Amino acid sequence: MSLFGPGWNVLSRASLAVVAAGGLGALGTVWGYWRTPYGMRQGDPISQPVMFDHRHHVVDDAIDCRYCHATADRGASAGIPSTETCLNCHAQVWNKSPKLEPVRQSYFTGRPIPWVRVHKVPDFVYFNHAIHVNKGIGCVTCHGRVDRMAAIEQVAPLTMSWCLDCHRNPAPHLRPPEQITSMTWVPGGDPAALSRELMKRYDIHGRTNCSTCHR
Amino acid sequence: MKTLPIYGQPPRAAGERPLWTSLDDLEAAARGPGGEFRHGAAEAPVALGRRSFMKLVGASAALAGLQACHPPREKIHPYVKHPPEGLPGQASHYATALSIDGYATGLVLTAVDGRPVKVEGNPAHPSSLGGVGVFEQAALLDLYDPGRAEGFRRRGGGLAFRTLLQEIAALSAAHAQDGGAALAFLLAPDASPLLADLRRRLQGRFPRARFRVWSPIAEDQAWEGARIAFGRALDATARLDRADVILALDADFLYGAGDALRLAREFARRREPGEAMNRLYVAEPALTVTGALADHRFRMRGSEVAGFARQVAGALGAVPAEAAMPPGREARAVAADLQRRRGRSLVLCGPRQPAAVHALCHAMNAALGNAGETLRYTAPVLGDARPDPRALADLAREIDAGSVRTLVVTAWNPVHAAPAGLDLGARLAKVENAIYLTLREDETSRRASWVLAASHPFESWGDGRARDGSVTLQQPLIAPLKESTTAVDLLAAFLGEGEKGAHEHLRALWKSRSGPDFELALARWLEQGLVPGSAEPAVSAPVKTEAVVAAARALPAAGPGMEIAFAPDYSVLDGRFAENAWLQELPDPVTKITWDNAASISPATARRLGLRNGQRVALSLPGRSLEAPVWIQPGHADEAVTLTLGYGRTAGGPVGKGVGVDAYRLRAADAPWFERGLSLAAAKGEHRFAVPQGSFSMEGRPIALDFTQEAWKRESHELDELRGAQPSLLQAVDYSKQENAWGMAIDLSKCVGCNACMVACQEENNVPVVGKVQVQKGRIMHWIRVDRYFQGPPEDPTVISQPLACVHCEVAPCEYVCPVNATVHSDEGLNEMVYNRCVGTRYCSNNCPYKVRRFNFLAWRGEVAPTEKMLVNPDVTVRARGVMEKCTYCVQRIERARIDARARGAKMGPVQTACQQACPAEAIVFGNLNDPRSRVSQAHRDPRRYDLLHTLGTRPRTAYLVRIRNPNPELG
Amino acid sequence: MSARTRWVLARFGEAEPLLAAARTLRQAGHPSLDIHSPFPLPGTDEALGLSRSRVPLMALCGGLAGVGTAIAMQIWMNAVDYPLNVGTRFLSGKPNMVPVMFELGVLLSSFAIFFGMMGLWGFPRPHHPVFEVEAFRSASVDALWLSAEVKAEDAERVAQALRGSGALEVEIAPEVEA
Amino acid sequence: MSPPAAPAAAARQALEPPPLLPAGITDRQINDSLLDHVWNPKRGWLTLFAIALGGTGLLVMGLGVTLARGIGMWGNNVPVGWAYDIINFVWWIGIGHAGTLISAILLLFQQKWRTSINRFAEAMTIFAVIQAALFPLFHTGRPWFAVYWLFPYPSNLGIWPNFTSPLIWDVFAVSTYFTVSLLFWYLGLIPDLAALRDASTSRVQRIAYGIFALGWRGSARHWHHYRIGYLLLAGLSTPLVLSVHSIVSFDFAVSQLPGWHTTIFPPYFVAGAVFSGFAMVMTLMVPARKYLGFEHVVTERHLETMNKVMLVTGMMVSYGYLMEHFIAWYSGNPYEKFVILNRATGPYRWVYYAMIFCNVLVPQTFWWKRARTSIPWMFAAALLVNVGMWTERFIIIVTSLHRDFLPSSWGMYFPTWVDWSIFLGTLSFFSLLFLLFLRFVPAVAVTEVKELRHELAHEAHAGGGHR
Repeated sequence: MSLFGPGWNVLSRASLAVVAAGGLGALGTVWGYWRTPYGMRQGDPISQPVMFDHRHHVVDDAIDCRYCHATADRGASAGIPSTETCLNCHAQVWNKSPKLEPVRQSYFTGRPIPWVRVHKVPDFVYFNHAIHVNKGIGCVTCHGRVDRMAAIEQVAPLTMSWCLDCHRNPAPHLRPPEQITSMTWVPGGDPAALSRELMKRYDIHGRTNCSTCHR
Repeated sequence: MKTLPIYGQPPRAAGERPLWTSLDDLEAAARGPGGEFRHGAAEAPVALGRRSFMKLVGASAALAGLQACHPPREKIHPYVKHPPEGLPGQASHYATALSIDGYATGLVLTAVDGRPVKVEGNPAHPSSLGGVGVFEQAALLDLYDPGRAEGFRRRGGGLAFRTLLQEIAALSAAHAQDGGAALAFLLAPDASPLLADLRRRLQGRFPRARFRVWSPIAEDQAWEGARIAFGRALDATARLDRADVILALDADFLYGAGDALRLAREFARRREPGEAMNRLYVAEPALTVTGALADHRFRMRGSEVAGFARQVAGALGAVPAEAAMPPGREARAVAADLQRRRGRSLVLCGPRQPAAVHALCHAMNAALGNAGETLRYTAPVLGDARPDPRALADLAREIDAGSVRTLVVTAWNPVHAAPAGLDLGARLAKVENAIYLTLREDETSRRASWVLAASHPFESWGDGRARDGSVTLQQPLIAPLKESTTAVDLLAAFLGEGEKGAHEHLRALWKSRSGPDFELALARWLEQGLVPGSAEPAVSAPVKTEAVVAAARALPAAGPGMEIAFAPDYSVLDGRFAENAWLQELPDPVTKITWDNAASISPATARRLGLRNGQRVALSLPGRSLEAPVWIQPGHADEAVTLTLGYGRTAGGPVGKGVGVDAYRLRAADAPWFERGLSLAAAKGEHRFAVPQGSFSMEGRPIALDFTQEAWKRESHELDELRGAQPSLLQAVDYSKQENAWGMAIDLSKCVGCNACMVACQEENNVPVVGKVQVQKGRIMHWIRVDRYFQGPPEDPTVISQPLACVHCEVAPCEYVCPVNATVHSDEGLNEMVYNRCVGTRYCSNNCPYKVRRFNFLAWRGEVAPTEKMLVNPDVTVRARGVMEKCTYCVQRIERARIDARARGAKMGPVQTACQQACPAEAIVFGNLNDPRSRVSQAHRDPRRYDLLHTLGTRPRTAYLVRIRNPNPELG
Repeated sequence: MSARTRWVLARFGEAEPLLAAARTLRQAGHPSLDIHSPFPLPGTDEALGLSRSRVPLMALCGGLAGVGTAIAMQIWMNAVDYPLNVGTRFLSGKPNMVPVMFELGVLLSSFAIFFGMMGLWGFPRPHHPVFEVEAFRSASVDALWLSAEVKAEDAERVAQALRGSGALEVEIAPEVEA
Repeated sequence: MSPPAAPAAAARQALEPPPLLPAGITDRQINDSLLDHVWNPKRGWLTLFAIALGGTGLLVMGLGVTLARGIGMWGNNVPVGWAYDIINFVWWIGIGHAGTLISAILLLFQQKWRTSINRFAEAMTIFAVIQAALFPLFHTGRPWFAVYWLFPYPSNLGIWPNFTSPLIWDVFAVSTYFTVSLLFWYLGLIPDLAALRDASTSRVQRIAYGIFALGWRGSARHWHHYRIGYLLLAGLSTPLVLSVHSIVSFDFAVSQLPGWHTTIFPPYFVAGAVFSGFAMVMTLMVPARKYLGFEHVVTERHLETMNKVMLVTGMMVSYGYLMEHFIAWYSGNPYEKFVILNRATGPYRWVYYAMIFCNVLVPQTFWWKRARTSIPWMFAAALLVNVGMWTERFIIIVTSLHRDFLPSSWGMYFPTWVDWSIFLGTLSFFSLLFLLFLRFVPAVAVTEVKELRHELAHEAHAGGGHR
């Protein structure tokens, strides 16, 4: 009499299928993970040592981005405001608010406020704010609607392919110089024509050389 | 608050709060324990340095703790108060100076976030002209050396700075009683007017104190020679731009501190073929950088140079027959050549030659009417700070006589560098208060009862004078990283003015010497890095022939027997750079040896004694002997041994300790440079040198090409087969549409082989040091190397050196073999190396015919001290283990220039690579080949242009210009 | 088919009678016959009237698929999606595409053959009624077997017929509950 | 055909080679004798296994150290960027060629003698390729990236592998070669596994082999597809074998380095591969047939035939050397000329002369029947050829690299203990796998031998004397 009952046929085929599926599935998961917003740390509001609310400052007070991020249009880094900058206003307003205690502390002790970094490109990537801002890329394009964020979160995936998409075809992302910091601007009239015109005005050549970002 | 004036940004007239308040704070702050800062206000440039260092640490920590799916979020530490100048990560430049053995070289330092990260020459400065040497550049590594001396201690006990000042004040008060009878100073040579002023005032307070200046590589015999010839000590400054024919008697004037950078520039400018080309004769014992460039090189032992000088002098009729010698064929030819160019010729004499030879040279130059033309005589710029060869002996005598109770030593490491036999160490230990100011713990600090850590020049206020007397104010780029003080403060402390601080003293002195608006003037001086019109005025002095004759006749005749010659080392000078890993790993420009010195001998001598390369030999002189490995050096004089100073350190840090052999143990006080009666016996054992260059012969391949003027006229067409397009299956990419097509040209005629480019590149591109063992394994990391080839007979070879970095082939063999596209071409023709994509198959290196690619075989930066992290150039990725790297044409500078320009909506300006910027000889030209007017495209069109390994059809973007020699037909 | 079937097995010493028996059974209208041997036996295809194998066709398809993929992949990746200048060698329709084309072709073709056969055989199939006969174990060692799946009621008759046609041993496989 | 005249027959009898199988052997006997080593493990197997296991530890350690500290633990440097890593890679992949070649090409040419050795050789192929496959990965500076960046998958970097690089071709060639060899091997194995299943006495073995036999019933329908499928795989494998080593040779031929940049490389590498492959088969088969008692299926004649093949391929390789030297001289290319001179007179000349001795001189002895049939000598010769082929790769890789165009960048290579332990480690790992094979799998294609017996019987019956 034989070793394997009729059930074995199904069993053996099923188990083979499972093994194959499992292997592929594992690979797929790893591959897919880095394409999820979670994998890229998007949509994850970060709580900061000071409960700073962009909504309030941007919308209610209508403070321009560059008031605090002062070097965005001049330097490689947009610049995190110094304690001094906060106190420019908060020496007068809310100068007793317990929420601002850490700020005052930092000012008087001379110890910086340890903000938590939200947007991070790898160390071997040389991103420069100045060139992007001066060539018509708006803050909102990469950082999203900070005017709607209680706590700042990463919006764009910040992957190389994401950078490349824009570097290969910058036109649709361009905006006039005066609209760089606007959160709400949308191209009026014929967007295509506008972006063509801006491409010319800014004299833009999307560069995809490795050394454009890696040095 | 206002800050240091940025180089190239002339300060506006006064009006704002004076510059100084903040800097006073800075000074004061530096005084606190460990240069710690009490309040944010003082954190002008310094705090940034400390910050970014904090950030670095934070980052590495973050990387270390890689948990879960995500690394922990980094922290950002913004300023509490915004620094007035510069943007975060933006480089700013400051002019300052660095004095090596007395003479200052004007420098421009690049600082990022308050960290000095790059040293460059100051184009406005007479002794730099924009070029910079290996020592000035490598000094930056010393600044960040974690092994630097720290704090102050007396007999082992630590002292706070203020206590120290009080103690010294008390000490000096005690000495003031008897006018300083028991007080002695042993100072380093320094032309600083501030130090001179302090010395003057000290002399006033302590009339009986003895001031001695000493250096192991002093040029005292030059002044003595001048004294013979002119009756007083004078400095002689050469003007090579005016000299058509140059005779260098054991003078290696193209390398080292002092005037070498200017001389190299002036010399190189006259090396292009044609009527204006100069001719160089060199008579010397060992092959030197200068000798390698000679059109005619006469090989002779050091003691025979005098004889040759007398021959030439005789042939020139510069001195009467009794002082001269019957000229040989060579001397006659040289003399005739010099004679033909009266007033446009030059006879130079090296510091190692006896005074009488210097005197002879003065006589010859006078006879040739060169004085005032190609030679400029000035009062000694060092003034009374001229080193005295007898200093140590006298000091020793005094100590023995017990007449020294307090000895202040600012001279570099006298215990180590003292002549053999003179046991200064033991004597120093006998001095009650031996106060030693030093950058590092060393042989001397072991014996001194007081050890004071010295601030690095880049950390401290001061001033200095160039070889021609021009004054540069030395300003700090960063507060002292270690608790330390300066020579100024130390001397001032003896005047009871220690608290004032070097900065106040400097201001006080220069206020007294400046016009009305001192603040603005000072700001301008600091901005330009030069006090205009402060050069020493030229003097004219008649030669006292009879004195010269007498001296010349007194010269000992060259006798038989082996001779030893000592020389400052090309890498560690007299040993003060022995702790500098960059310089230790820098191949000697002549021998290409790294991490070592050797007893160089000629092939003939080696044959006679049956010695092999690397064999250990016992060098013995009466009463002294030393074991050293032999290096057989083509072009070395026969029957002579050359040993360089500064190695074989017994104390100090991990870098220099126990590397090489200590030549000072053989060096006699009365014969500091040459000595007869050397006996040389083979000893047991073989020494393995670490020599990165594989072979010194070109194997008959067209690699580094040279022609004589004559040959060039006839055979220039021979180059046609070494340039131009070649048939290829691939259709060439058209770069002409691009805004830029980057290219480089290296002029072998100009290159003096001084290695400045190598250090510049190392500093700019974060090139790691790998250590002796790894160099032996063939893993040296320099992106640009200087190949040195010998041609002709090994006894008297012609020498040619060829700087070689990645040549950025348009048809790059490295690129198509990379499996992951980690090295590809940019639209502007750069051969890009993408570290973060590289998986390290090393295929590119195998397929690179120039072998200019470097691989991170191990984690070269395994454990770096926090301070060393501050040295990193933030614009260049620090490469990981297992990654290939190579010259990028300084792409970070290109992109920086592009972004800065385009962000302003401007066209992109010219870009300089680090090697080009450093090169004192202007041998390296870089730029845009699409611009027909750029210097580089002119060079590419030059008839002397050829492509290295052209037959491979790689179409390199770096072109070479053949070297032209200008031999004298009469000697041909 | 709804009707229950039984498996009749017959062991033969020589090939000829076996094949003959097979032919006669087929003519007798028993389509589902099979011959079992430890090594490929000549003449079985004809005796059982098997049509040409489809394996070569599968191989061809697999191969073509592989080559196609290779061409598309290389051109798209190196010439379309991210064209890079690697030492002036731009990849598109150049001979340096051939190696990958070939390798991928061979790979997919081999997969087609192997897994194709697995499919045709319905492998893995550890259970089969013929295994119920202990003696059948010799089929993979040195014996030649004829197996016939017939309606249950015909089983005995077929067995008889086989005994008559020179079979050394005839058995009817016992039934098992699925 | 009509019976020939007596003298002619006698003459033919004289010329008749010794038989491939002993006369009168039955399938049952074949079955039992060839499967015996699976039922009753041979003495000393465990000892050998333990030794191999220990040696494999070396490999693990070597690779571990390399991963932890970096390639710097090896002797590699600039200019010698590749050394033991790639030498071993090429050597192993070369060895891996005999298997598929024997089973595939000889099958296509209907060489009956292959049946006794092909299973053996195929196993060797697979195990050798496993060794080889280690190096393309571990020779990289950052294997943790190489392991997936070398494959064309859509990453969010948006960048792809470079298909002009021979290394990428390598990746495809080696992985394809391994997969196809494995399928080929397993397909051939199925009927034998069935035989094992049915002939085995213990239930465990029956279940185990039963599972791997996948339910093979030796059915005519199985054989129907099997015959053509097996033939097709063989047909595919043949060009595959040639392509794989051609592509490996491209790693060198496509480069610009004198001593590498040569058009003769592909054929010359393939010949070398077959040469070394056969040498390795001999090295393993000679002791194995004694150990397993296979003298009756792996006969003198098999060994002699293989020695003939070694002689032929040896001559091809020698021709390759000759050509290299000739072209170096004839091309007038000074760099090429220098490389050849440097091989013969440079610091590594002793390796060069070892290579000439082992690969050119040693095989020449096989002109003599006594050498071809002497068991000890053929074993020694095979060993020497293995050594020789390794030194050949050393010569090609190291001596070409260490002195190339610019004398200033010349250097020397010296292996470190890590280099050695990795090399010896692969040897052990190879033996380990091989011992497992000898223990659990029929080392000779039983089914094919039975088939062969029938064919021979049939021919004999048909009266045809021609084998």
